[in-house]
Amino acid sequence: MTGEDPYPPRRQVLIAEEGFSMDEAIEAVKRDDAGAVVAFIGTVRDDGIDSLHLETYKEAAEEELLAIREEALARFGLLEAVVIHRSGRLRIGDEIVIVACSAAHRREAFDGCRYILEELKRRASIWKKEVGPAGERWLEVGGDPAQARPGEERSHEERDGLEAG
Amino acid sequence: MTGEDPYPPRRQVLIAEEGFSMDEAIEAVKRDDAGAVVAFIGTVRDDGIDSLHLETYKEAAEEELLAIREEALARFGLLEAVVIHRSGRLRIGDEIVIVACSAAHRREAFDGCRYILEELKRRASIWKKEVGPAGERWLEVGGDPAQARPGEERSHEERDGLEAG
Amino acid sequence: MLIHVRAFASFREILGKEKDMDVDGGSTVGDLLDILASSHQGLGPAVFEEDGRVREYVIILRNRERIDSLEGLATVLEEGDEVAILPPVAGG
Amino acid sequence: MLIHVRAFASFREILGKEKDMDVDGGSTVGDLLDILASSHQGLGPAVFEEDGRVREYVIILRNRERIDSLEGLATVLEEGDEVAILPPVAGG
Repeated sequence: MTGEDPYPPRRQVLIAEEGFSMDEAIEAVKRDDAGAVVAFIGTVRDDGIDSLHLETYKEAAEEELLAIREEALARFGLLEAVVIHRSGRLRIGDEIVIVACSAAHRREAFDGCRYILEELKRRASIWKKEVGPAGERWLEVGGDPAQARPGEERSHEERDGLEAG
Repeated sequence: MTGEDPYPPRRQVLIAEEGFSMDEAIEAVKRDDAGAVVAFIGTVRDDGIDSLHLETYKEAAEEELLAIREEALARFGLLEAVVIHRSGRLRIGDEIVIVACSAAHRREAFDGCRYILEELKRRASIWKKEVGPAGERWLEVGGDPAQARPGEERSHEERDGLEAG
Repeated sequence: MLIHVRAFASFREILGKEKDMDVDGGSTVGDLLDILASSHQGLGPAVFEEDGRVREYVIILRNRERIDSLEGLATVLEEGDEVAILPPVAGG
Repeated sequence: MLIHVRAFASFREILGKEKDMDVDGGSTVGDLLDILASSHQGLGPAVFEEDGRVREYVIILRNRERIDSLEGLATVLEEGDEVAILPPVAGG
């Protein structure tokens, strides 16, 4: 198989300061040899908060997302994958993240999308702070409960439940 | 919990004669109490075919899709779900189907989306005919191999592989 | 009595998209399918197993209800009924 | 020698976003963290277990590489290094 790559590299991972287009992310992974696209979109859920502040270590997060993307391509035979994650201040309903994956068949697309999402949550340098009527609170999965404000400590299970998505 | 339903019913399932907007389908399932949206998009894969003809028994298919949707809502706790399936003649890369689901968390959204897709393939009155250089061929999963043209018989596994998505 | 017959996909190519069939009063779904099979080559083997049962992935609807949930091939037809003959589906 | 320190999220609120620290030649990552902890209340318990190890979900990077894959807290710093202190992540 020689000849030009019909799919030149695109922007594959991005920490975005502004809102992004879901359609563009999905279009970016479509290919003629793909029969399936799976997209996950995480949004800010109304948990009695006013806003969600996303802080990122942009360079490190993009580096990690690129590595996760490569792993998913190799492991699940994905044809394309795009990850866009917001930073900055978001309101209820705003999009936090999109993970869009294409594959020949549905199973790879579902499994690859899920893998990227789980690894992103675990490994990418991204932090969330809930801002609500009662004040501010960092969401730190697996973090030190002592970091939570008094009276706001929750078990890991409960804290996991707090994550959007 | 009384008061008006803040989410009035929308068009939830549709057999569409024309192309559809992925963005609109995704926007239609977003809700303030949802943190996760999963969308599956099936597209016509280039398998050496020229086009794919989709025939539907529209009334029966929409009825079945509505039933599948209700099952998924109840079983996976989905908050919203939209299914749009094309009929008519499609070319390589065209969208065949979108299944968009929202839920509080990612797991329900992934599982519910997958459930709807699998049941749709199994139960909805939709048929695909590949049109290629060698002629035409109905894709009938689990169907009678004798129905395939001579020299075109394939195992169920291989035939499953032919499905877009 | 008149029965409206609809067929889809490969069955449509054998039978035509829809037609009204005039059958005797008291006819069953099985009677109707036999009449159709005798006049349309290829329909019989496509719809029936060798033992006469409807093939696993073939669906027969009377008034948009599966005959499996009625009395199967023995379901008695009434004037104006619609019978739809569906080959194995493959959507998505 | 000057070491550039970056902190994020809850650690940034304790330490400030970034700063240059002047430490002795030959200092290790552990030495730097001890200096920071002694001058910023709350940092020590947030970064370290009681036995002095770095907490499981806390990540320390030297020049964007995890110290786990270097020599941990014993990793020796060089003039101009960047050390980043990351609390448990929670993206997605």
